[in-house]
Amino acid sequence: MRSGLTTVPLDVAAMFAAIAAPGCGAMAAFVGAVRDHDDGREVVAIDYSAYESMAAKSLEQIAGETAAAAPQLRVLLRHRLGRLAVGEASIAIVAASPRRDAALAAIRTALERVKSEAPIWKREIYADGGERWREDEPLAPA
Amino acid sequence: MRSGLTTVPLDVAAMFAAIAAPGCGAMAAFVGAVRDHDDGREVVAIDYSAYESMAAKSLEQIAGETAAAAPQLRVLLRHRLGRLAVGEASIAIVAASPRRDAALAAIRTALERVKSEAPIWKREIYADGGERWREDEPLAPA
Amino acid sequence: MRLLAFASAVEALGTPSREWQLPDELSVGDLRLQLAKEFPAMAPLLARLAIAVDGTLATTTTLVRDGAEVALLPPVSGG
Amino acid sequence: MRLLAFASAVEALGTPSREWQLPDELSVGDLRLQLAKEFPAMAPLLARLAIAVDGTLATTTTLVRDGAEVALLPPVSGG
Repeated sequence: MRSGLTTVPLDVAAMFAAIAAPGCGAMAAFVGAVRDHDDGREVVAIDYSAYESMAAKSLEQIAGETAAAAPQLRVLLRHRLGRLAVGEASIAIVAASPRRDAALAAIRTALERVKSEAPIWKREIYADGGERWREDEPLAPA
Repeated sequence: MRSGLTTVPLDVAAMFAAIAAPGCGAMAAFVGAVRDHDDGREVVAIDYSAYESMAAKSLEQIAGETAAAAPQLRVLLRHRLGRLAVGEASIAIVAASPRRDAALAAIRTALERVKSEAPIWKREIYADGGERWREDEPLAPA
Repeated sequence: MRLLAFASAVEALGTPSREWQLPDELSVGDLRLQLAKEFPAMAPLLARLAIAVDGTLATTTTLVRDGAEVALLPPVSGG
Repeated sequence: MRLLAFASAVEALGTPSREWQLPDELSVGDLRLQLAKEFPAMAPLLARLAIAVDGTLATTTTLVRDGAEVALLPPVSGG
């Protein structure tokens, strides 16, 4: 399994299995899911879209560079696109390492980088019928 | 699903499902698995044992107190006992929160507390036929 | 060049993708000025837009060749 | 009282669990002295052992009543 984009539901167990290694006793995961509210408005779904070719490269680069930060650290990072209902996962990041600190730091680092470096956008769909692009972070160079 | 001890394989996906909530967009997990080596010796399995009544209470208390640290934070924490082969998970901690920082901090906090507060021991079984209790952390009051 | 727009830039450009013929090779800085002229709805967005040329984030001095893929990228919100 | 041992304390006590009759209610501090006397194999471990009384970590002054469950707890290694 490679880091990148997908339109099907994210499977954290499969991602853990893909990075498990006999020398890695520590595994960490972060999963971002659609919340039912934002800024006080009730959210019913989010449409995720991306500049797909660039975002795919960006996710692979972030996973690769994050993994390179510590010996034997393994990182896998997948982002889902399309319309997601409340509770569905939009992003899953998993890391495996001989050391728990490295695994925990990796998921945080990768998440922060995705949020500013990957050309991915969400459009929130509200219960009141409104919709809105969220454009939060100026795109940063990798 | 409650925090505590189990003798059957840990299921992170089921634990995520158990703490998911429509208001919680951030979920984090830590999984500790049996490594194939320790201090340069090849490990083939680990026997986990516990002072079960006290450890069960301790895990529930750690999960509850960790969750109380932030609004809407939910934490579930399960430790497996018995003989585990290399790669099998001994502990799984999951957290869900409206905020990613709270979810990530929770799994780290709960993990550190388990390692010093829960009366649980591992006995490493080595490839060379030897065995050894690991007695690493003086038991700390909750 | 091929012009790609994303998120709120799609509405400003009126389409997610279009060909755009410009006389010469030009810098991304000059391209921004041309965009504001040709697509007035884009003008208020421009200060917030990042621009990628052939899939790589560009600076003001990056050159845009004929046939390049130029992407207009509002602030992002993945994760 | 019921004496429970875990990890390396099992070998030192010779069993994971046994009844142990002591004349009177005593403090955990005094209990440690009695343990060293009655189970010499336990003596070298005692400085590293935590002791729980009825499932709660005890201090030197905690009183051990007749019928209490007293657990001998080496440094732990869960996780």
